[in-house]
Amino acid sequence: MGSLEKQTDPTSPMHWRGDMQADYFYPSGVAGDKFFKHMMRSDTFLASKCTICNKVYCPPRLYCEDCFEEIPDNNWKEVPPIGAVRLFTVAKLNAHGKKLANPKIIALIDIDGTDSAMLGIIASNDINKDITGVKVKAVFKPKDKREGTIKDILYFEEI
Amino acid sequence: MSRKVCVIGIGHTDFNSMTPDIQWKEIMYEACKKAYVDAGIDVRKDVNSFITCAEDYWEGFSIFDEFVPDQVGALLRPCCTVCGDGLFGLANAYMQIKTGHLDVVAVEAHSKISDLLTFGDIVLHAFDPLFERPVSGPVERPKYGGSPEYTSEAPKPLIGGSDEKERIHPYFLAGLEMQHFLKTTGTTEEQCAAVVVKNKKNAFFNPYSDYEAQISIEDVMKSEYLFKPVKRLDISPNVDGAVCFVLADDKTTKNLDIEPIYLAGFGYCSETPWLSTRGMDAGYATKAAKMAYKMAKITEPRKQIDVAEVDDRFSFKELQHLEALGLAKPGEAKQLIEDGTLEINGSLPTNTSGGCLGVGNCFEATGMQKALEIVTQLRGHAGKRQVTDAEIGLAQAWRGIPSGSGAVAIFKRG
Amino acid sequence: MVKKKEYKEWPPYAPGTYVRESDIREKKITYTWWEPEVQYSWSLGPAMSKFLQGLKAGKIYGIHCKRCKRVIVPPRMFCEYCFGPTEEWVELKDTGIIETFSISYLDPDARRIEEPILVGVISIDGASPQHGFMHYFGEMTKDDIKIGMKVKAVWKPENEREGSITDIIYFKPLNGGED
Amino acid sequence: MKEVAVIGAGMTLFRRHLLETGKELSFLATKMAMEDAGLEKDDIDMVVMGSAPDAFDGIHMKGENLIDGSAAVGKPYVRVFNGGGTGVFAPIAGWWHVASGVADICLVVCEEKMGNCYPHPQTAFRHIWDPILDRPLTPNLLWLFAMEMNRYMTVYGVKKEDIALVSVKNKRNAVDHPCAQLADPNITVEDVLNSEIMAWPVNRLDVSPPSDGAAALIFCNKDIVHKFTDDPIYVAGTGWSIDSTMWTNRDLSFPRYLAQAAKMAYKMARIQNPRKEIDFAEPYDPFSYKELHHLEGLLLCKKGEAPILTREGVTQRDGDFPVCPSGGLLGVGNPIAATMGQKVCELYWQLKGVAGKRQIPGDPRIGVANAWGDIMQMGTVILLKRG
Repeated sequence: MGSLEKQTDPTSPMHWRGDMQADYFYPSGVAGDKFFKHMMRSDTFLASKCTICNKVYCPPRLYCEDCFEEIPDNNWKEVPPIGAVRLFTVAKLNAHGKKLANPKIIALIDIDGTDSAMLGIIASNDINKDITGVKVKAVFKPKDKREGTIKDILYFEEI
Repeated sequence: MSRKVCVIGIGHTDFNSMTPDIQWKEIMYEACKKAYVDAGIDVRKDVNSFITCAEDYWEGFSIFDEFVPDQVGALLRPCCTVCGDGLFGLANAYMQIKTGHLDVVAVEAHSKISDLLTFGDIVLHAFDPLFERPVSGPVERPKYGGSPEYTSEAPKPLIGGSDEKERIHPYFLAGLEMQHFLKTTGTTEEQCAAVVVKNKKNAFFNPYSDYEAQISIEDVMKSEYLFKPVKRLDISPNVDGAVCFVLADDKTTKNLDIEPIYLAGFGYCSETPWLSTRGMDAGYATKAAKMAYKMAKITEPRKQIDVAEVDDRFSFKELQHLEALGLAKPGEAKQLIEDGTLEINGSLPTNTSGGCLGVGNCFEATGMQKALEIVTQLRGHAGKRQVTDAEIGLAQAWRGIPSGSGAVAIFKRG
Repeated sequence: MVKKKEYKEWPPYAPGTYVRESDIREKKITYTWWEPEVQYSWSLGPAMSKFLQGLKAGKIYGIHCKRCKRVIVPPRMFCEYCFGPTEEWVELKDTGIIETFSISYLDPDARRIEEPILVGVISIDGASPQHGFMHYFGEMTKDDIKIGMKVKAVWKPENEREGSITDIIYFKPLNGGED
Repeated sequence: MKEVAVIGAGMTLFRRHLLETGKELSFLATKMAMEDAGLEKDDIDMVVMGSAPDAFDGIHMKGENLIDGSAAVGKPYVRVFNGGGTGVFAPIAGWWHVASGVADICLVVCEEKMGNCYPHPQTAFRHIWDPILDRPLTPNLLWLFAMEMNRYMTVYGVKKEDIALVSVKNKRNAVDHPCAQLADPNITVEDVLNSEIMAWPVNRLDVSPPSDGAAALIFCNKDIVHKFTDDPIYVAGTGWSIDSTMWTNRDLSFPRYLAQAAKMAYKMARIQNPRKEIDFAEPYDPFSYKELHHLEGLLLCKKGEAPILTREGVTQRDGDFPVCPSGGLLGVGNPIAATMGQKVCELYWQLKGVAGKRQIPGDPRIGVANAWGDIMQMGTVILLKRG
């Protein structure tokens, strides 16, 4: 390796343990704050629509990523928490690379009335079923337990 | 007086699943030293600028850039980090040389991923923190170590929310993307498995690879579904290694006793980070290729490109990228893998080095490992995996899950 | 291209929504919490391995760069000045001089502490000038400490050393700190 | 090789916490710069992102996350990084995108959300240290700068009173900056000296605050600059240089890496006598002594002379050589990379003569800004000039 001395003694110290632990606090942003506050009160989603290209975003955005124009307040609308599964997979590994206690179905769901999809867990007893195109609906936490995060959606289930 | 940009030196370490005997500094030193010796230059006198490609969390430092200069030879010289794949670094080196103010630029990229113990959690950390990441599991730090083994009994109802104990591995996104690819192109899982077989076979002829294996399509098909339709063997395993390139303008190159390889063009592009609105057709590769072809004056990529190294961190990605790059028509890649076109002796040799599936996933060094193979092929130094009469080669890399960014570089023999 | 917006003064406005600490405490805004798991095990490599072994044995090791005529501590396998390999280990003294120091009233998480921490850089005797490392100082007060003071390492008892920079507890004044 | 002009700049409010996400902040700053230049997203060829540690925002590969806020969806986009130096380095990268002829118009966005790291960004700063040699000693970031300040004071005999003057000047200057976080029209040297000691010799008011914020700049090729303005501002020179990782193996009293970077930039700008030829400076001032240290590193005065210039009022906004007319980091705030706003954007605004109440008198033709990064080892320098 270009140096004149190498490790030859396997009993010599080889590693040093350490971390980069820190906890994180993410304010929801201007658009996210509206979306989450709305979801704390009602069982629907908010979407925002670009005034130029008419693309409807859910989760809503402050600006259109294509046109790069701010979306005004009067271009926001309520949409039902319903959509069709575009893509899904059955995940069997946890983040540590070990087997999940229960495999989970995770899906990209095209939200009705929008041009966007949301990532969600699908509750199902049958992990072998092809659920492409299946209509699903968000199941929320009880209103008094909601905290204003995406975790207020417990999962999506087949209608 | 437009300058041309040449590759005058390449250096690399072996790629190994673990490198417990050397520090991150020493792995970088090895690759750089070899590149400077290859170029026949004195780094402390001749190199004007240095670029390292790295991301903090892969390395374990809040500011990795601090820990770079000594081992790349950049003491009291211009040096910076490009947070991206090595090909992004090459692109920026190209631009630095083109300004006319810097003549020789060194680009280094490496993977010391074996230093990282919580790989899955770090990749999850790249997902959008508000709308995507929390879907994977609890926001509280999970207790690792005691995860129960999965049994094949009928699973319990799957409930998200506060009773979750584990976070889902971020590679679930590859499962979604692969499903999209199979559906839109009509490719089969067997055809993707053939990519694994080919790349692991090619790796036998590559002295620095780490994951060569002699396996059959059936072996791949029998490996377990981890993120259906992604199976265990569809995933490229992680590897440590470093690569360094020295680039120079053509005038400087003339004074060296070197047969230069030209960096004829590059392109890179980013799609939206939102999974919510991202197309899943590797549009980043299409746009990057368009930019690179224009710069390198390539009009018919399939005919003009003699050898290609495309990102194959998941088996389907090789086929998807070939189509996105215009090297195969939409839906055609599946035929190319079946009819042998992509083999070393085929008409479009692809991932002759073994790619990520055969060499290993080397993170920010992925594109550099691919560029390294192309330069080796164009120099005619590829030994048993040498492609005959290689004049123009393409290297492409993607930034991995969950990004929608990628880069392309095109090299030409002098 | 679109029409420019003309303003007399720049920046013409200051976009952004200020959030006070109290807004967070009173949950006037929504936010998401996340605790990542970020653990590492860095390889030491030959230089650091030898250095830590040395500390465990109560010794401070440096290494030579013969081209630059430097004795380097902390050691490394290459010289950043000439980019050549280093070789030949040398056992340095456990004494040195204070190159610079600080008197800290903050702990690592920026919380205030009453009794200040004395910390600084020590140039180690036997190494090239201004070659050393950071450590704590003890057996001196914030009024005694000064740049140029001679100091000596205070080691942990041998059976408590584990091959870490903390095998040295702190540096104390040598001969009352005078030259 | 192409000459490079600046045609637009923007920045957001700087505060300890902002409601906006990183991408929304990037959007707001970018939008302001686009309004200035009269551009739409489609006019931009390439985008450079400058953002410091991922560990602040708490997003791995944070550059990827910020793409849509930086008008970069579907465009070539790259993030460059060298710690605190990024705020001036990102525009340097923007310069080479255009100077190389690869891009005609390049947008540079800098973003930082330090407030995400909870309870204090210090937690992320713990991990900038060497994991084997330094982290076991559980160091605080301020120790570094306290040690450097002490060395500087001791070698050149600088008094704390003179260093406190920098804080006073910059926090007063910041009163005229609409984005400023810690402006104070009535602050005195005594206030600084009497503020609590954090890590001697650093007092609380010697330190710039952590902030959220973003800034943006737009560069274009000289050949097309006439489409945007009749009074262009050009990049005159750029330089950057890095010193050894082993900060305990070098003398901290003088930033030799910055001198190296400055020489590179001055050579490009054909400047022989920087103090005479340059009209004003925006040196990086995260700590009060750093402004002085950097003035010396930029070769704008002799070693140890900067405190004297400060004491004599030379560096006041109406002085002979204005320094940090924006209010600097000490007054406006320190969202690491986004300090491009009061460094490079400020040069542009001052040279254009649109800095309003912050405008320095006379007719400034050329200004210099620098930033400082990594573990006291990175110097980045940019010079802008009137066309």
